[in-house]
Amino acid sequence: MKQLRRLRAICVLTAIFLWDLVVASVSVARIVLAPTIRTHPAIIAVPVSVRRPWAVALFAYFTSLTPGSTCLHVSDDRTRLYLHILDTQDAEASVARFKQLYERWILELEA
Amino acid sequence: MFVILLISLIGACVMPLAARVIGRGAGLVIALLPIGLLAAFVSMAPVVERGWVLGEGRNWAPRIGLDLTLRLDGFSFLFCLLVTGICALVVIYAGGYLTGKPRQERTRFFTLILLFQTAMLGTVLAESLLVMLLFWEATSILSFLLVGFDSRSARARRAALMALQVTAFGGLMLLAAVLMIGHVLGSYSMAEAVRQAETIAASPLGTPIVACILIAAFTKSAQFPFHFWLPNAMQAPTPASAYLHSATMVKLGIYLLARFEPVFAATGWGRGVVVTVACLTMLVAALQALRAENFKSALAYSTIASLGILTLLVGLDGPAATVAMVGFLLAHALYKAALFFCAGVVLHATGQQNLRALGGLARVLPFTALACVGASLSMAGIPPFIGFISKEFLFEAQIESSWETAPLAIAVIVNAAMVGVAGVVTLRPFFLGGAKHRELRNGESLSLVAPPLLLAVAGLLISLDPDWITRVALRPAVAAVYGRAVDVDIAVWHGLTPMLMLSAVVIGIGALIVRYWRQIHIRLRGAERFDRLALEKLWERSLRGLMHGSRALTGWVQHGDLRRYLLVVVGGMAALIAWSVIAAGAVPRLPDAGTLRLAPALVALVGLGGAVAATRAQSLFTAMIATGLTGFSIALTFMLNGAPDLALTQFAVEALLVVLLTALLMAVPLASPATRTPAMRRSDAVVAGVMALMLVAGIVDMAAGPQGSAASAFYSEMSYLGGKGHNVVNVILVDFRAFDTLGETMVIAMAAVLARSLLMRRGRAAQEAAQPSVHFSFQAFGRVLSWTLLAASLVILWRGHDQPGGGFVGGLVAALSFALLSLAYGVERAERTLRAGPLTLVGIGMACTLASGLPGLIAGRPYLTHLWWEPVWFPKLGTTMIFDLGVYLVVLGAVLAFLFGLQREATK
Amino acid sequence: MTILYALTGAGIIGCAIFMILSRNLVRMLLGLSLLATGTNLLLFLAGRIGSEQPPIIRDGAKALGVSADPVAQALILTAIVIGFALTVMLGVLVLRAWRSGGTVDAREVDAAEMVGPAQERDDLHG
Amino acid sequence: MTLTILSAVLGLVLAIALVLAGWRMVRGPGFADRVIALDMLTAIAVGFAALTAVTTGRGAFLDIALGIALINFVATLAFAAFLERKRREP
Amino acid sequence: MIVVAMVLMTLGTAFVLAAAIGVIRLRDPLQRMHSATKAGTLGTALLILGALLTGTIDRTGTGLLTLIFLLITLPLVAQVLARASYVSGSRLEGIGSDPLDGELDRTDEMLR
Amino acid sequence: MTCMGDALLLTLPVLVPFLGAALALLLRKHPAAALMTGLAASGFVLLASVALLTRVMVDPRVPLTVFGGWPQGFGIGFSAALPGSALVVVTALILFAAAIYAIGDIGPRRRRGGYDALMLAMAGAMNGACLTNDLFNLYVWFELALLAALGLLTIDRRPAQIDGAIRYAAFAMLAATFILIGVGMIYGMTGTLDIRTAGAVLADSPASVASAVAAALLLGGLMLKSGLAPFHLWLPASYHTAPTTVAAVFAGLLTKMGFYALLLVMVVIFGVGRGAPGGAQLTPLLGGIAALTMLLCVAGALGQTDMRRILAYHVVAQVGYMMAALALGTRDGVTAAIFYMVHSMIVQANLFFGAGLIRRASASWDLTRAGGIVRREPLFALLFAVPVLSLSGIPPFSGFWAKLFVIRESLDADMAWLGGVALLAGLLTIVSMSTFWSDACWKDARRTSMRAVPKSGLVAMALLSAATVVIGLMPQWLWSIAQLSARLLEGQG
Ligand code: NA
Ligand code: NA
Repeated sequence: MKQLRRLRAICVLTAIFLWDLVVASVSVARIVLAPTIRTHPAIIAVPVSVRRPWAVALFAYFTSLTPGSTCLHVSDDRTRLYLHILDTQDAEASVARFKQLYERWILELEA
Repeated sequence: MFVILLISLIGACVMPLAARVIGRGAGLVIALLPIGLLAAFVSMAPVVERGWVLGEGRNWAPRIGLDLTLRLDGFSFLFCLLVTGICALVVIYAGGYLTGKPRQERTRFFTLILLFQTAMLGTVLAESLLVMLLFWEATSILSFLLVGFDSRSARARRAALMALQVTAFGGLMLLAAVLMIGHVLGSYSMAEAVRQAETIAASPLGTPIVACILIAAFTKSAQFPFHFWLPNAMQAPTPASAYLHSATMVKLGIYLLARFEPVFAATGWGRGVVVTVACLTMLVAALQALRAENFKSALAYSTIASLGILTLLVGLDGPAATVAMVGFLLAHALYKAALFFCAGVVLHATGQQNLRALGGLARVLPFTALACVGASLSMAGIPPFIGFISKEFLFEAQIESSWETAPLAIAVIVNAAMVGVAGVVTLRPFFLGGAKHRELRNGESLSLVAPPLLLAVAGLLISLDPDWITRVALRPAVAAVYGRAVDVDIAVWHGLTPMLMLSAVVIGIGALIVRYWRQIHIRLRGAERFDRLALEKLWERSLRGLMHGSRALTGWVQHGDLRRYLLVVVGGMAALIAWSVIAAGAVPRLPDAGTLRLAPALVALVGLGGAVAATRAQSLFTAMIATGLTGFSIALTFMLNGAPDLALTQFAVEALLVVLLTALLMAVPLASPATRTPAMRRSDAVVAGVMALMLVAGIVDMAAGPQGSAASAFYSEMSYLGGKGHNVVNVILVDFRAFDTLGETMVIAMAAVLARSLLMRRGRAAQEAAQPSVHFSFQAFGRVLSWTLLAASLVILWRGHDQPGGGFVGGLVAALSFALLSLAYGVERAERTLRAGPLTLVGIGMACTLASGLPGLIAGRPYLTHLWWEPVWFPKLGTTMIFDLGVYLVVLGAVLAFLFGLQREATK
Repeated sequence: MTILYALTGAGIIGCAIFMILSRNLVRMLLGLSLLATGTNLLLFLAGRIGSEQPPIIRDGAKALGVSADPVAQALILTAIVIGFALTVMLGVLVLRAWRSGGTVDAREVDAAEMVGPAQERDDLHG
Repeated sequence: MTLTILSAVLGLVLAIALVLAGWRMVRGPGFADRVIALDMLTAIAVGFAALTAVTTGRGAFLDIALGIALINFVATLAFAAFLERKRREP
Repeated sequence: MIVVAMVLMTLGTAFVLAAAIGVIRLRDPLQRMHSATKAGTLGTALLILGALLTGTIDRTGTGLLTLIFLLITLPLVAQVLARASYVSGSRLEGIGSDPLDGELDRTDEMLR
Repeated sequence: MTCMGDALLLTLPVLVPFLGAALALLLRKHPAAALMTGLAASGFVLLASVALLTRVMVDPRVPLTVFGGWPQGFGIGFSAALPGSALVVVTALILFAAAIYAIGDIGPRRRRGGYDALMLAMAGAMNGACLTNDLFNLYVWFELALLAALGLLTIDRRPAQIDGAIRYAAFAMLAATFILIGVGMIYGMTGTLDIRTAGAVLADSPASVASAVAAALLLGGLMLKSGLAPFHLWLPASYHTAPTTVAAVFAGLLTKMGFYALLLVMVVIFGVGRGAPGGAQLTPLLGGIAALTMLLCVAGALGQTDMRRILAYHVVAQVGYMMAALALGTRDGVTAAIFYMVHSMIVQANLFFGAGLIRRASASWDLTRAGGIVRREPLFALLFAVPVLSLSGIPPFSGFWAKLFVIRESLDADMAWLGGVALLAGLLTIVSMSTFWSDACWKDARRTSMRAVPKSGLVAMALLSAATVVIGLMPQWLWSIAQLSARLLEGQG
């Protein structure tokens, strides 16, 4: 049962990964090709719930795909991710999205 | 004669050993050798007497034109008698003279003297000019060793070097002359040269030949302006001076001149030069002889004067001159050797050489005084000594020759001076000045006084009964030199002749000189401008100038600035190409334009742009990135033109360069302030641009030429059928041209050895380096990625024979996998993962590569003939795989040697 | 294309020479790396260009059809690796020079040109 | 045929991308800009490999594509590591 | 099928070009990094996919491996490059507050 | 002798050193074992090379092997045409002597640094260059020799060595570039890398810009390798920093390897002396290069007091003589060049050996501080006199004949001026070397305590001195080999 849950998590993550990749690329392309470059970059800290190192790495990994976000740094105690966001208006919303979209499934894997 | 030479040579090596065993009497025992040789020559007298020429030839190196031919004619015979006879006396004398010296030194001295005897005999017996040259040079070297015998003395060494350098200069001139004669005549025979004197003189090389011969002779015989080495050579032990620097070696120049008289006579100017040089020499030498302060140098200058007279006689035409030359040669050898012996005894006894400090020795050295008197009378030309006869001949020759009175006048003056010197060196030390020396260091002994006495007596006996020597030695010698028999009539009394008158005048003036020597001497010494005539200062100054000039030149050329060195190279190369192209006179061709493919063109231009940017980059990092851009674009270019293997390798190399060079850049400062002035940069740019243009011209012209390679066609055909591989490039690398790859593998291996010896090794770093600070994710994924790369490298290695890949790229990718580990976790971790040392990998790889060729060799085929096995359970197995595996291991090990070392150094 | 590539290769070599003439040893090193690159491009032209087909025999075929010249490629492959080894080796030398003298300026790296008693102290080895 | 033409055109586009990336590599201004542009080259090179594979019909070029992906990735990481470490020195 | 292939290839190339333009146009290294890694890599992936779909190449496995490897390494490269840019003191345009300040050492002056 | 025997004989001079190098590398932690490996491999190579030479002399058919068993011209071939096989013997002799000398000169620390492997690799490279028929293969051997040389040069890690190595490497990499482009152009023009075939093709085609450029590139590149002025600057800036054994091997082998290749390329490919298109235009230039080298480098030697630097300059000056012989453009000129090369290899190595022993005895490389050898080590002084006299061109040593041939052939080729320059340089050499010997051996030692020279050094010197004397006494033997070589080179054997 646990294996099955994990399999499902992996599938979901892969799907999210591919989808996010396309979205990220398209949005970057849109920004780039716009007549004037208008970005609102920010660095934000994301608290991490997963504990295992590989899980943290996986979380960091997925956050680096989403539209214009990249994990800059993982705090030494692995409790926070620091992300660079290419174009964001609302940092809080972004954090929530990461936790909701990825961390949930990674927790599933970690379990 | 070979036998004689051989005996002489072997004897020279063996006999002196007696000096190790025997103390005092050693000289007498050793003298048996020259005496025996003398006897051997005397036994040939009947042959020579008849005017026959004894010839002997051995093939030595006929293809070189070198035949070991010897010839004994009258002139050689005379020299042989002198060389062996005086050698015997010298050896006996040295036996006494050297008592008190260590045995080892005595042995050395005797060896050198006897070797010298051999060399002299060889020189005068040689018929082939090349053989003569060999022995001639040997005399120079032995003279060098003898002059510098007392090598502790700086003066002796300086004198020896001077003698060597002057005579070696002459030797080279002789070499040139001999080779030119050989070129003109096609033969190195001396007889031939004499016979074809006219041909030689008339050839375009005539002038240089004669000039070279004259210089060679003048240096050897210490003629002006090369005379200065001889007085310095008196640093040699006295027996050696007596032998080399008066009796024999210095006469070789005369020998050479006499032999080649027909040749220089055939030119319009030869005689003139010889006579002029002789006269100058005589004057200078006479003057210096009067100025000389000590015994030996007075004798040395008088020797130079005598050599001048001999040269003069060779230069004069007519038979009388020849007769006089031969006669004087003999007379001089006898009395001058004797005088040197006497000087030696005095020096040995008193340790004092200064003529003004010596006096009254006749009482303590009676026999020496006696010998000295005898020899001096001969030198002064007082009848009935042999010197008188030779002087008569001299004046006769001058009167009979076609020359005007100037040489005659000079000869008179010089001879008068000789009388004076003879008187002085006899009277002052032995008879005048009271008893200055009561205590002697060494007294007379039989071996010390017998030789000079014998010589003095010989001088007297010969002149009293000249028949035998005339018949046996003089007449044949004259005949040999003059080319035909000349009636030689030697007698003390010829009646009242003009020659007698001249002799009387000479003796008269000489007597005056003896009387007023002190005044003349002091006066002349005071006149320092005469010092300059010695010319040794000039020689030394020019040598020093040469050294300084060389140093300055070298400093200018070898300035140490690497940039200018390389500029010379690149500029020189560009000039070389330009010369080559212009001189070849070919017109550049253009290849077919073909179609322009835009994308590849753009890619190539990006590469060029990267290179340009690299030259302009301020920071080294930027320069490196720009360089990388170029490498990358060229890799793409390879790929776009059907060269996937090249592309892959180039990409791998670029990546590894990044890994390795960033380690270097980690250590050094990145900012690179300008090291060149704008003007330098401009000139560098011009040179680089010209070089590039030259290359474009060549490459474009090449590409326009016909195409088609038989090798390519063969490889395309045989790669699969013969090499069992689809990837032709790889089959070339591991099979067709595997030997290149083998060599290249060795190159990489040696680079690894260098890296390992220059860079820090594991365990040398005191503490474990801290974990590198990298992104957490990098460390999380690093290991798995590294294993991925390693696996990929094995796949690349395995598939290489049929698809792009192979040992090289495989090894590079494997190295990258370790690079990844070291970047993520530090170099310690990467090294631990490898377990074996990089050099061990390299060694194993080398062994694999080398061994893969052996089965073929064992199977009786050439090395690196690959064997294949196609079992049912596996596609194919071949020794190429072992080969490629070896390459893989070497590349991996080598890159890791660099990687680990550089990273350790960088993080230190 | 040949002319363009010839110009590119020679141009790279020209730039490389310009860098080699610099007195900064690292710059010189990069120049030598460039030099190898340019040389390889020129060598590539020796085999002529024209086909994009790699010299790899197609599956099932016994011989190579029209393709780029394999010999030139094999030579360049060797040259690339040798050039790499040389470049890296020079890098090691430069690093050592920096470690011992604290400079990468060729004018100050001149121990070899200074001969004499000064350098004799440290060069006796058993 | 259309495929060949398309490949040529796409190749040109890739070449232009190469020019742009090259420009950034050379101009900087920071080391980081240059390294990032360098990483961009990987994508371009792999793209070229794929296009060449299409025009020649040879899979060998896809092998190269994989090789490039594997190899250049390490170069980027090495540069990144360099930037990380070099900062500690003045 | 061939049409799909051609479309994918064109689209991929377009992405690569867009990424290159982004590398030129965006204002700081971190922003350029987003463009270079994400758009660039996606473009390449599409290009490979298109090439595989043309049917002229018999190396589907290799192509897919390349694709997967590229996609897997992409976020990693992005993270590492981002951190390297940050610590090497790159100018960050338009960043208000920086929570990383004090957490991660950063060169004061941009390495250039 | 069978074909199999030929293949083996031709392979051994390269294979044995390489196998030895691999073994020495694996054994590097055990200096004694590495030493034995080096010694055994060198000795074995000497035997093998003598066997090869004997085979060549006995049977007029030139032995040939094509590695991989491919037809001639399609694989890399080794052939023992005469100059090559004679040089292999000399190389082996020098390396064997060096291996003996190294017993007393190369300590465990250097051996752990890979000395033996490097030296053997260099031996293999030299032999490969002498035997190969393939132009690119020649390039590979040059690179191998370079890498091995750099490794040996820097084995003590002293700053001077590093600096010397950088200078050396910079020049060598330029040289490699020139040579490589030249080789590539030859391939591009002729479609072959086989030296003889390429020469034949070029001889049949008209002069072109490409062939002119290629000729100049190869000439310039090989001039760099052989240290011909004005491209010699690297050599006096690097040789003297190496350990004695290494410097001796460099002096004996490296520049000669370059010159041999120069000879090969100029004569066989560009037909210098045959008036073939391609290289003919360079012939007049060669004389100037030779003259410049001789005079400039002898002057360099005169301006120094450091023994190693003096000798380094002489190394280059001697190459000038060889170049002079080649510049004559006649077959006898080539013969003289080959003779000179063999003579010079032995003598130069020996001189460095001697300098090393003097340094050992007097603890200084500086001539002004050396001295006292004659009294302390008479045997050594005698042995050392042999190369000194030979270099000075004094009979009956090899150098006399070597110089004589150069001058004689210059007369026969109507280039007497070149012979005159050789003569002048010869005089300066005598001045330099007589001062050298006198200062180093003859004068009194500055210091009272002198160390004894190792026996191994004397044995090595005796070996080479004996060779010098034998050549001097039997010049025809070597001359015949050289003459035959020249004929073979010009393709008339
Ligand atoms: Na006469
Ligand atoms: Na007269």
